[in-house]
Amino acid sequence: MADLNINIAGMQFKNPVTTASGCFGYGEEFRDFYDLGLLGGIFVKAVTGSNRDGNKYPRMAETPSGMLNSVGLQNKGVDHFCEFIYPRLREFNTQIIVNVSGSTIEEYVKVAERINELEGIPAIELNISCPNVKEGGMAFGVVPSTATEVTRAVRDVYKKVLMVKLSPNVTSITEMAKAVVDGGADVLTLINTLLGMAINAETQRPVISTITGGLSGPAIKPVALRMVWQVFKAVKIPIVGLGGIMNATDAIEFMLAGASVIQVGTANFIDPMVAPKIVEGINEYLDRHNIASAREIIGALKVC
Amino acid sequence: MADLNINIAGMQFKNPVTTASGCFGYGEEFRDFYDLGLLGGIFVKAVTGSNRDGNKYPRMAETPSGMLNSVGLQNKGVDHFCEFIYPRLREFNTQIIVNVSGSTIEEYVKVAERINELEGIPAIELNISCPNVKEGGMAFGVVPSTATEVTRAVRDVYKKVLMVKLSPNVTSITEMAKAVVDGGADVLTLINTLLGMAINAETQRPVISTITGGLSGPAIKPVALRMVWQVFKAVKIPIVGLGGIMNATDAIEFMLAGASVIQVGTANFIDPMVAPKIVEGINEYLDRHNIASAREIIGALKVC
Amino acid sequence: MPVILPGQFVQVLVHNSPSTFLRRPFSIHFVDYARNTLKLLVQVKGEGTRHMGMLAPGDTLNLVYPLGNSFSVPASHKVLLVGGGAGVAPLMFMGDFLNQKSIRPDFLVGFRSADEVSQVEEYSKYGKVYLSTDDGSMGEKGFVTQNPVFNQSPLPYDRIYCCGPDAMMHAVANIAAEKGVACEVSLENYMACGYGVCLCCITQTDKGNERVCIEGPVFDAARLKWQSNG
Amino acid sequence: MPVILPGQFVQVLVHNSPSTFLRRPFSIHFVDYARNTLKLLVQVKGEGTRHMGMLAPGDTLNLVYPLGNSFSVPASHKVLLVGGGAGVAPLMFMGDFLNQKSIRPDFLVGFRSADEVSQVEEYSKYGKVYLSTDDGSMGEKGFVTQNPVFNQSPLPYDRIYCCGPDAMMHAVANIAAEKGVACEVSLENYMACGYGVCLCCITQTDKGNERVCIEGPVFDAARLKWQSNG
Ligand SMILES: Cc1cc2nc3c(=O)[nH]c(=O)nc-3n(C[C@H](O)[C@H](O)[C@H](O)COP(=O)(O)OP(=O)(O)OC[C@H]3O[C@@H](n4cnc5c(N)ncnc54)[C@H](O)[C@@H]3O)c2cc1C
Ligand SMILES: Cc1cc2nc3c(=O)[nH]c(=O)nc-3n(C[C@H](O)[C@H](O)[C@H](O)COP(=O)(O)OP(=O)(O)OC[C@H]3O[C@@H](n4cnc5c(N)ncnc54)[C@H](O)[C@@H]3O)c2cc1C
Ligand SMILES: Cc1cc2nc3c(=O)[nH]c(=O)nc-3n(C[C@H](O)[C@H](O)[C@H](O)COP(=O)(O)O)c2cc1C
Ligand SMILES: Cc1cc2nc3c(=O)[nH]c(=O)nc-3n(C[C@H](O)[C@H](O)[C@H](O)COP(=O)(O)O)c2cc1C
Ligand code: FES
Ligand code: FES
Repeated sequence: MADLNINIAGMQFKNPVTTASGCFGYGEEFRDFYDLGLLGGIFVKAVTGSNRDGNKYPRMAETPSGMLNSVGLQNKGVDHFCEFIYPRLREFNTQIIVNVSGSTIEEYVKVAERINELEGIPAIELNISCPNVKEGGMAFGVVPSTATEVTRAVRDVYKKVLMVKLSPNVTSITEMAKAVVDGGADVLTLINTLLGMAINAETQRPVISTITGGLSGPAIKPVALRMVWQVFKAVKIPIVGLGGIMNATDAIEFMLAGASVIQVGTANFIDPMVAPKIVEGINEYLDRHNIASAREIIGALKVC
Repeated sequence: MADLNINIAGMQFKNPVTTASGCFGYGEEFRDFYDLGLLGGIFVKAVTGSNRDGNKYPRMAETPSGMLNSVGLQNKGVDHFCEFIYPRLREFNTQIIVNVSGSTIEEYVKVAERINELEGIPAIELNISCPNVKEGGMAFGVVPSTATEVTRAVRDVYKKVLMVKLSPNVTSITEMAKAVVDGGADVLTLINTLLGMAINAETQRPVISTITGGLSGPAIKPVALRMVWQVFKAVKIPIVGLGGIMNATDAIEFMLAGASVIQVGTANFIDPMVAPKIVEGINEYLDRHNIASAREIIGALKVC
Repeated sequence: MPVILPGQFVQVLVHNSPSTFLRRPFSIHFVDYARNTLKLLVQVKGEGTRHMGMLAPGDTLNLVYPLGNSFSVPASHKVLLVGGGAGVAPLMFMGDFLNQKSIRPDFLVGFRSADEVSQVEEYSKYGKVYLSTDDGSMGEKGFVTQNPVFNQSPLPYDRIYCCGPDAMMHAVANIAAEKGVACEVSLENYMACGYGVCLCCITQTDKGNERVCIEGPVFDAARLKWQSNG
Repeated sequence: MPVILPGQFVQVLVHNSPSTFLRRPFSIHFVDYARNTLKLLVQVKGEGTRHMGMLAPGDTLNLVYPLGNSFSVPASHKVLLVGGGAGVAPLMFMGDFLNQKSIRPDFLVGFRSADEVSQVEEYSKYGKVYLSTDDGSMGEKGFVTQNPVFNQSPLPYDRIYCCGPDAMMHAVANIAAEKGVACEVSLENYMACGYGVCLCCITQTDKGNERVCIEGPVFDAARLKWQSNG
């Protein structure tokens, strides 16, 4: 049994396997499948300043080795979260990180302030990369100066671990990474979805109501790995890596590229048991390769 | 039998189906499979100012619903092309377009000038989007001002149809499109490959020699469709669309999104007969939908 | 097997189909606890269902189940089950379930034409069967909504349970509303997860966006704002 | 069937394997024109070959063939065919081909252990067989390069044809070079297309980068710069 503990920005993860925001609800839905205490952590669904209905149906299209979604941050807002959801989350024996979204800097700040008060929530993940909302969302995540600005504004009010989730829809992911480091981020999460589109040739219409949506799943894994690797070489803060992770081998690839912790997103839809299986698989891999600790493979890619 | 003729920038294509640069050699290899006269056109492998050996082996990695390549523009240079390859291309009864690449503006200009002299080559496709060469290549295709500059420099010396092939590795594809329109492009080709990476977890090494490479195949289709659609709405010049087209349905999706002509790339590796099958399939689709001409579906996506 | 109720569904992992990335949802067609069997009734629509059609006896299938809510238990014995096409799937299970509660429902099933009609004798074990085909090649000609069953006034039912294509369910729900009969429909929205975490499968109801996979697939028709589906 | 020469290969489309996107190359193991059959010898390595292993008699396979060049026709009768693991595949075909030219080659085949050894009697139809296993569980112990065949000086062969893992071919090529015997090797580089258009499969030779799928897979070992392969 290898040592799976990972410590980033002072946060202790019992293993590097967490679940991605928007792909795991508030965790509760998975209690029927397994003990959530098996996970390193859970990134819960985006929370915004107030209630959002999200986008119109249809919100989903299957694509080759992936899917498009345009959920659009549907959630009941931060007040509802604090009052009704937070108390239930506290029961889980794993790290709970809240994904914070918004349309304006004020909204991000408001949500972050509220979450800051919640005991037992050690970190937020600032989602400046959602492609599925008209204003805000991805807009903050594709221009370095605004990314710095929103990060700094949240940094000023948020006292615990500040993670910022980056959009892959940019020319230079390292420039974006540096911009949010400048703004005071403690940890970087990458990547969110790629902006894509699906068309039904028979009806000659877009498949999803918003025409374009966010592409996730194994299709984007090569892009995600590349970005994790580029950012790992460019900045000094820890990386949470994701994008198309379906099994332990994929997870290990992300760690070799530089991720300290990984998130499992779309894979939860294909196999609800996948996350604990990945924990198991990482352990087996480390044992088989005689590696004592998961920490040893972070960024350990051999490139010469 | 529907009318499959497409006319863009004064060039006549007998049908919208062409083959992508780097995925079809110089066409000759496919003569054993079918009559190249069945195609709308052929975009031949990149030609540079002088001989290039390309990158080291391994140059290829399979990925979910796609592949990474890092061929790196291997070719014998424009002199060799004009002397030995061009005469053989002239025998094909289809449009031949030469993909022009380089590391400096001077190199692009030099190659374009030479190709300009060749009778029977109605167009070049300026490749400012190759992710697999150290200098030049993609660098020109991700910064609007340099994209305008290289396009304008080539425009000054090249008198026939100037197509410019864009990189998808940018924050705003419409901005890039407008930049090369400003530079004098007649036609836009999109997209080239997405920059990606593959890792062998067992050996803990990158799979390809260049660490990162270009992602192609169905995995990138949603991104390609989205970019074609965005650019179709943003500029007035015709679009050649590609990225993951495997069959006639895919081709029709690109045309609905705004492509006048489509290119088949990676699919040629899976089925060498795929391009003429797509011509057939487009014809069947048009007949089945009682559409008289392929021109009618260009940009015809219904979005309300 | 766990306790399964009529109206619930399974999520099927389709092996060996390169273009089928997500699981595919199917209503539970029948459950036989004694024999430990669960039946699905699958219509071939695309690649996923085509590959399911290639399964051989003895092959294994990876399922997540039981998912979703279920049809309500009716308070009266006057029940009509309406189904169209592959949408008839859950009716057999519901018929058996009602019989066990000593209710013999009427069935109204619609198909495109005679060669698509199946299992009519099976249904008649559980109740009286009315049949419609679009082309009139068997039973009444026309859509189920044109079946003479609906000409009766007042309708001799206290509750209608309906599943099938959206347009059909909407039309049945409209008739039920007009005639003042309670109606439950089982929706077939596109799903990614099937267990409530992705928020892709929503339908608009009087409570806003609800998840068809968790709050549904069965809804009181009166609560639905149909325009949102598709 | 078209004319096929030993050393040529096929590109196989692997159906129903979601993670196998590209075709998979395999040497042609045997051709029987009379019966119109073509044989492949496939070792299960990953998902593609695992799915090929699940094929049943009568299943169809989509092939592009024949691809690549072939082993040269030797000028003398003193020929050694060396193969290791799945790399033995083309040797059977070459043996038959040589027999038809009235040449009885010697075979030297290497496997990891006795339970991987196959078809030794088959080879002996075409020539004398020397056998090595890494663990000595059958034939000589050690790599093929340690087989006593290579202790002879001078080597009683005018030409060696070799296929197998890169390291093995390189080692055999080195011995051949030392002993002044001409040697041809059949490379197994990663391929995307298999017919010369993608430029992915290159190997460095005295002429620069050559395509293994077109200019190869068979190369005169003396022309190769081995360091480039992997
Ligand atoms: C709760 C639920 C229960 C269902 N029960 C059954 C059942 O008992 N028997 C049965 O045969 N089918 C049932 N379906 C529908 C079934 O899930 C789809 O037919 C199947 O997923 C199609 O998969 P495919 O890969 O073959 O087709 P695809 O290639 O995915 O699609 C083929 C065609 O069918 C359409 N389509 C696919 N899924 C849906 C959908 N959910 N809604 C509307 N159109 C769709 C597509 O737009 C496309 O035109 C149910 C669906 C849901 C949500
Ligand atoms: C010209 C040629 C002829 C061949 N002839 C035969 C033959 O007759 N019989 C036979 O069994 N195999 C042969 N091979 C090898 C065969 O193509 C691979 O084993 C097969 O493609 C693996 O596919 P997969 O999906 O099962 O494995 P993958 O999942 O693709 O790979 C599994 C493992 O095998 C390694 N691997 C896969 N392909 C290659 C390769 N080309 N070179 C080195 N390592 C590789 C991968 O790195 C990985 O570790 C030949 C290859 C070439 C190029
Ligand atoms: C249905 C769905 C909903 C999502 N919602 C959110 C969200 O609310 N906030 C967020 O930061 N990312 C969201 N994402 C993005 C994922 O967290 C993740 O970044 C992305 O899907 C890539 O990882 P994957 O390929 O493992 O799914 C969502 C993704 C999906 C598929
Ligand atoms: C092996 C390979 C070589 C390529 N070489 C070139 C090239 O020389 N010039 C170029 O503009 N694009 C090149 N491309 C990119 C393709 O032309 C095309 O833009 C890309 O592959 C996306 O299309 P596809 O998904 O249909 O393959 C190459 C692609 C591949 C896979
Ligand atoms: S399908 Fe995911 S929430 Fe219903
Ligand atoms: S495999 Fe494509 S050139 Fe050889």
